[in-house]
Amino acid sequence: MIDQAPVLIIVIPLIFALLTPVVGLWRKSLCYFWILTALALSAAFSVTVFVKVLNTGTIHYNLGGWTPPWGIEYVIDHLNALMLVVVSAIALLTAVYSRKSIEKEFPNKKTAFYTVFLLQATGFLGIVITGDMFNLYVFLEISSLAGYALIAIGEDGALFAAFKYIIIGTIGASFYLIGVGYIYIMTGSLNMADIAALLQQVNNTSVIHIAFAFILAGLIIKMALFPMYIWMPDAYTKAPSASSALIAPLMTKISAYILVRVIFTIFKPEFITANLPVTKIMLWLGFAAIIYGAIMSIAQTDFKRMLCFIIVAEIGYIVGGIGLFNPTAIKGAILHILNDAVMTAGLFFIAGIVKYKTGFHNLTDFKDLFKKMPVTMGAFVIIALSVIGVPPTCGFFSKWYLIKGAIIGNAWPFAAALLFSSLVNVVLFFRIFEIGYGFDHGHDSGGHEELGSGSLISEAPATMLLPSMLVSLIIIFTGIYNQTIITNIIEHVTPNL
Amino acid sequence: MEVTLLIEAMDSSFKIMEKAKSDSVGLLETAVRLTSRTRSIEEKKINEILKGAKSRKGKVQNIAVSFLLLFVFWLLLSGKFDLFHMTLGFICSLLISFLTYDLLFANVRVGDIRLTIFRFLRYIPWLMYQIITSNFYVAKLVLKPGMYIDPHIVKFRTKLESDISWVALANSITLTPGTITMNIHDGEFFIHALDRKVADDLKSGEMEDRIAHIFMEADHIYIQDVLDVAAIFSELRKNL
Amino acid sequence: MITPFNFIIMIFVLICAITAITVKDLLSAVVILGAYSFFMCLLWAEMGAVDVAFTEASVSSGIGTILMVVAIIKTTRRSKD
Amino acid sequence: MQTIESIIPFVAVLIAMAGPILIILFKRWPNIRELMTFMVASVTFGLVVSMAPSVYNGTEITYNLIDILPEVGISFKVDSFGILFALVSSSLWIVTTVYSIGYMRALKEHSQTRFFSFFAVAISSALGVAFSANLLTLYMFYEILSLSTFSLVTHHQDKEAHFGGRKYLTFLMGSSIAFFLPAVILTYYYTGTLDFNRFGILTHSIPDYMLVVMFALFLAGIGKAAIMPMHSWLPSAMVAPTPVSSLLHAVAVVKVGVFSLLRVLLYIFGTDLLEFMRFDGFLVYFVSITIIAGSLFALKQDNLKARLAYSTVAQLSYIVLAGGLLSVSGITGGIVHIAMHAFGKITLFFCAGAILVNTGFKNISQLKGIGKKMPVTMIAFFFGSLSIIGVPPLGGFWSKWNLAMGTIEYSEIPILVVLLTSSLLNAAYFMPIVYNAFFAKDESIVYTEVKEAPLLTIIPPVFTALVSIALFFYPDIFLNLARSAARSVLGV
Amino acid sequence: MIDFIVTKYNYLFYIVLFLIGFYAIIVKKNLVKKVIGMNIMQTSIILFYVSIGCKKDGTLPILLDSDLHSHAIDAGKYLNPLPHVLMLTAIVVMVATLGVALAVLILMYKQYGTLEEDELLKRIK
Amino acid sequence: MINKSDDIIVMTIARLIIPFIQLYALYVLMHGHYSPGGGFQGGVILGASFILLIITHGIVEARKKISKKAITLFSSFGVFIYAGIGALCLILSGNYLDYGYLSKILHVDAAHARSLGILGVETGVGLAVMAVMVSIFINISSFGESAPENNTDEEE
Amino acid sequence: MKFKILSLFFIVITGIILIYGVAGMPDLADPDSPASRHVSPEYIQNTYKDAHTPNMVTTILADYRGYDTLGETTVIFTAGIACILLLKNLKGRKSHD
Repeated sequence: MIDQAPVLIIVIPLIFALLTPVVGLWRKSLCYFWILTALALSAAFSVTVFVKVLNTGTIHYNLGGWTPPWGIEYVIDHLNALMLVVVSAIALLTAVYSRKSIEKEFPNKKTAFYTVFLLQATGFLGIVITGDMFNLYVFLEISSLAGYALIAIGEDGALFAAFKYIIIGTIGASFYLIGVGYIYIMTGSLNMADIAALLQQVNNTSVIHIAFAFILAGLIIKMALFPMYIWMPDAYTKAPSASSALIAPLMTKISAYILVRVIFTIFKPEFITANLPVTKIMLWLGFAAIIYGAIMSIAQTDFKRMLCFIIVAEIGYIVGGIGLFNPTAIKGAILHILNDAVMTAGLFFIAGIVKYKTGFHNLTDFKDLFKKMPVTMGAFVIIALSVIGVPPTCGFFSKWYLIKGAIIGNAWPFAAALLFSSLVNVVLFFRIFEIGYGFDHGHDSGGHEELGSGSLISEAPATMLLPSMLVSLIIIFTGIYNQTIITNIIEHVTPNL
Repeated sequence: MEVTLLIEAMDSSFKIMEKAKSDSVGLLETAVRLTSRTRSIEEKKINEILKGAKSRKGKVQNIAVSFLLLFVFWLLLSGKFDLFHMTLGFICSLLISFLTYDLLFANVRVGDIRLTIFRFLRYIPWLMYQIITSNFYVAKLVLKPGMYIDPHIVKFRTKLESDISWVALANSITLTPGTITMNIHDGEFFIHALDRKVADDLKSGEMEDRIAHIFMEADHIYIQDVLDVAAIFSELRKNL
Repeated sequence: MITPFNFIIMIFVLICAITAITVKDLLSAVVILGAYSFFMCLLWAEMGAVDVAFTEASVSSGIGTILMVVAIIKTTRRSKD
Repeated sequence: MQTIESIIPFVAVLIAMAGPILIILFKRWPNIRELMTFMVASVTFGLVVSMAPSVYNGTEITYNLIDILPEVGISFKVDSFGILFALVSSSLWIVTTVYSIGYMRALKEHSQTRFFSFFAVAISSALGVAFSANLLTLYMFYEILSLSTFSLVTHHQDKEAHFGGRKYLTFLMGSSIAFFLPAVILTYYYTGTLDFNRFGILTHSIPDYMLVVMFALFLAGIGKAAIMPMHSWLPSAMVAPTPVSSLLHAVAVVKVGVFSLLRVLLYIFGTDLLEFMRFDGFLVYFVSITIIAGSLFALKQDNLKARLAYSTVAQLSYIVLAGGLLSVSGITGGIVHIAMHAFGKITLFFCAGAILVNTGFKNISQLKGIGKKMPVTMIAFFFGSLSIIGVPPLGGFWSKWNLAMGTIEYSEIPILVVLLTSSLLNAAYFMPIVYNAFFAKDESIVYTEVKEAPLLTIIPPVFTALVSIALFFYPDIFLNLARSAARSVLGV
Repeated sequence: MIDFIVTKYNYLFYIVLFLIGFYAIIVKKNLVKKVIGMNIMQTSIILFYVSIGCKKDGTLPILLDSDLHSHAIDAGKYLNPLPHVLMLTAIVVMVATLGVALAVLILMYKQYGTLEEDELLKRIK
Repeated sequence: MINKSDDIIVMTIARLIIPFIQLYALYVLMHGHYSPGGGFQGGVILGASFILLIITHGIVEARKKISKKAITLFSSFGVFIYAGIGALCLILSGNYLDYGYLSKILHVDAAHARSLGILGVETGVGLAVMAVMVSIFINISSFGESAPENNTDEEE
Repeated sequence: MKFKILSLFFIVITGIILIYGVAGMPDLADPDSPASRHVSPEYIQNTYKDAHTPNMVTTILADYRGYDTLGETTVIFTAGIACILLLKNLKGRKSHD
């Protein structure tokens, strides 16, 4: 069974998703536990595969028993395995988290929602695990379609946001498809490893350059990098909390993962540096994204919208880090993919809790929340510190590597942008802390409450609280053990430049 | 030898027909009575079907007939006659016939299906002939210098009763150049005709009669039957 | 090696595409899009991709057009561009 | 030099860090809660003291928790410099705890649980800074300290606290992220390590301009040291309750700032490099601006706590002088001033708090004649101010003496003048308070029903004042620790 | 130049269609028009792939009876089937996207009463 | 929601032609091995036949042929057949979707087993595509109006 | 109008880039192009041997690349469920017409 574990990561949630409507016909309330089972199993198999990869190295799995260039294969190297664990874990946490918010936001659509939710997770996992260019497209479309639906059921304005997302997402997918076609016409293969080998001969043709450009453009659209971010803030802001908690951390990060894969596995680094000014472009795009995201996030009054612009900036970190093109920065960028997924998930969890409690997600809705929900806000503080980049949390270390990489690459503006963004994050989050802290401008504080404060506390429901706390713990532990992650996992995927 | 025998047989039959012809009134009355009785029985049956209280026998028969039709269609399509594909075809046809037997035979008088098909096939050449002639007519009409067309809408109530015969009539009318069925509303046909003559042709009701004949609808069709047969035999006799 | 048949279909495809995005009446646009799909599928069939052509004929110019027509009936036919 | 591996430094930090758990657990029973605080503080102090003898004898205690970057981990090292600071902060924590209990109860402050929790976190991070073996660990605890004290500074949650807290955070977080962090990363980039080394880890091979940049970044980044352009958070942070102010200005925050700065200067740059790059000369003159200006600002203040705050700004720069006066006496004087100033200044703050608790007065002009009503407090205040001025029968004398010696040894005579001027200024802004308290009489202010402050707010200042006196007669512990640190740094 | 066009006319044609679709997506204000443009764009990509599969003198990718049992089938005789397979998938993806897009469109019309982008933006505000 | 067509011609012709369309759809589905066609095309044509039924006879009549529940079940089980066949191969100790291993239970050689596997898979695809196409059409067409069978189920 | 010109410009740029890419491609219907040389011949030669199915498209679709097709079916399924999710139970929505 352990040999089959890679495929079970995808197949179990897929089959469970297919049967969710049937379960829903029978008992609506079971759906929640049904998808929880699926995601838990999937996460368990992810961990199994992860451990196996750590012990034995890259795993290849041939679907249908056909050898790679003819059939589709899964290639699970260290990066894949890590991403699988991250994605399945976040999906599981979000699933746990979703219960109450679904019950509140659309109680009569539970079955369909959970089905789409699970399909979304499946799509993400499928993207991560595959070793085939076209298969990636298929799963990209699964996750996109599910994402469109999950976003469209949100609050007022979500429909238009979702429509924009559909249009732009389709353009992105089409660009990717064109890129794959251009590669196919020059190599005749769709398997990533095979393409990587074959590309060596045709590296210098215009077709391959254009193919790379289009794949890059498609991914940039999907990951909402600076000039192409326009679909993102609306979509994630208006989406229901459970959906945004799933999509916002993962969609952009997975696109970033594909970018890493495309650059380092398919097109070798030599191609990137030899032929095109891609790294320069990426670096400056990252720079612009960070600055723009930082500035725009200050201007927001809506918490989720602010988070979206933070994501814009964080994507700038990752892309810029890859654009720096030295091992340290790439290490940082890859680490940041992981960290940012966890952090963003946590932040959107918090946003969902605030929405659940107050009905809105404006910054002002945080008023006095420190008093009302100390545990939630404690988790929030830790996550926020990680976004800011305070040492024991994981956000610090990716930033550390990125800045060091920027110094190595003599990219001082980028380093400055990273610091600038950190400062802006300080401003952003401490603004919220201040609101949540409840400064009383009217009258001097007296001893109005001391021991009776217990009655004021109204924590979020356990299903929402637990994932948030877990995320904050994960943040701290990844921070402390980041060296383990880097030496055991990320070093294996960082190319020798 | 055989020819003479045949002629004799014909002759005798012709005599019978002559007799019948001379005795036509009584015969017709009997025929009408007969048909009306059978028809009332049939109508009851249809009503029952329409009401949903289908008799088991009718259902089985419907399924069987539609299965046969579909299976033949399958064989035509498939062209593979090995066991595996035949089985597939069998299963598929059976499935579809179970699913759609009430669609294919919604308003058809069960039991007359073979005759209907036969008559329908015989109707086609006539229709073709009609189409060709009216084609020429319309072409003449259009090509003549000066506009002689006189478009107008003819409305008439048909004596046909089942939807399938309506459709057959409507399609026949539409197929014939110069006339187009615009709408059917509760047995009233609204037809756009290009010319007075075309409309008159339509109103003469020959086409309607023939279609009624196919689907065994209006009372007089049985008379028409008898007349038909008589005509055939008289032809035969003349030739021999 | 532009075969004349190929070329003719291409012209049709092009005309349909341009018309579909310029016609102001959405219903017409959608129906023209169906025609576009159909010509496209002819083109593919001509190029030997029968399976793709078949699928396009049934999926895109069939179901796709139906869906769009229904959607337009449910919403509005008018458009400003 | 011997090195032993021991988990004690980590445990000390951890226990202090775990204090809040106990405190929150017992939040419904204030007495048990405060007992817990007290116990945690005592245990921590005990642990620190237990390490002191071996360190005093020249052993270093190290402990590596976990590697978090290549060659850099969360690791602890207790050397003489660190233990000095740890001793000061952990002992004063106990005193401050006692004092806060009295203060908070007397004023019936809200959210006391939060207050004590964050207090514990703040002290534990100060200990962490003291024990950190590398720059990253130091940076980490430095940031935790900024964050945990934010809640303390804004404890009142009113408008003033809001703006004070905002300023506090802007300066500290802003400077540490914008300047300190890049400086740390640059150090790591050029040397590949961040471990403190007594000869410094930066070398001449690094381009000169980069050294200058790094020096500037460190100087600006360690905003807690309150050197002149970065000082203005300190007076604004006065909005905090007095125990917090005493914590900020005497024990944790500012001392962490100067401690970190000295650590960086002496153990990252190294005395050789400082001398070679002529950073020492720059530093002493740069810092002496702060010394003089801080004292002058202090003269102007009417608010007692604000005056103390500006005094702190000035005094901190004394300590920083150690990084510029690269001689045994100079460095010893600077280091020992951490302890001396802490005991002196905390006495002053305790007294200010006691006055506030008792009378509600915050301004100096309101204090005329108060010495008659609250003699014990004001006498403690008197001794505290004497210690700050550096008058012989008090501990402050030793640090000033050593610094003065240092200026002579290092032949920076102008700095000696600065030191003396500053001492005069110190006297000028402290003595009038004491004088007025005892001898002046203001008819407009009538202290009705004013008696001595609550006992719990009196004992601590008296105790610290006594310690200050004791330190004059028995300064050996601190002096020797500081001297050994200075010797090891200078390699003599 | 002529040679370029003649040898690659299909690719050029696909680009023209792609740009038409792209134009509709970007410039047209009506959302249905955008969907139409999306459709055209995706179809053009399918055309591109199908063109990849072309092979001179190749026949349909269905084995002739004569080749069924022969061991060495001449691959040059048949078209390249792989792009066709890929495009089946792409077509299905296309119609799936269309379905979701239309669902969103209808909902939007119910909610805001218009399908023009500019009016919609006004009404959302 | 779509009501019964009032045009008798359309209705009748649809009625007569639908069985043949459906049979043709199944033919396309089953003969994907030899001629163009397969699950998708067959499924779409099958779906189209039901859509034709809905358009001509109204949704109420069409519901008798294919109820809401049936659509849900078909779309689920259609894909499930596909994934299930793959999982069956997994159980039979092959890789996922390795139909060759189906020969263990079908008692034919691997190549035939693959052929049969393909057939099974195509059937699943056909069912799913049919059900989903009908479901999308019904959803889009009956949008915003009360469903004819409110009582059957609230959700699906 | 400015927007229109800008987007036209953008589209033209895209077109030029695409055409530049086309310039390097093998000729249309070139039997020696990599796409016809590398993987597809094996499909053509083995399809009957492996799966007893003359239609290569079907074999590749359902067997060699069967996983793609599974994904594709899932796409359709997703679309169906998505429509159900979006269009069900709309009592809460207000309508304008």
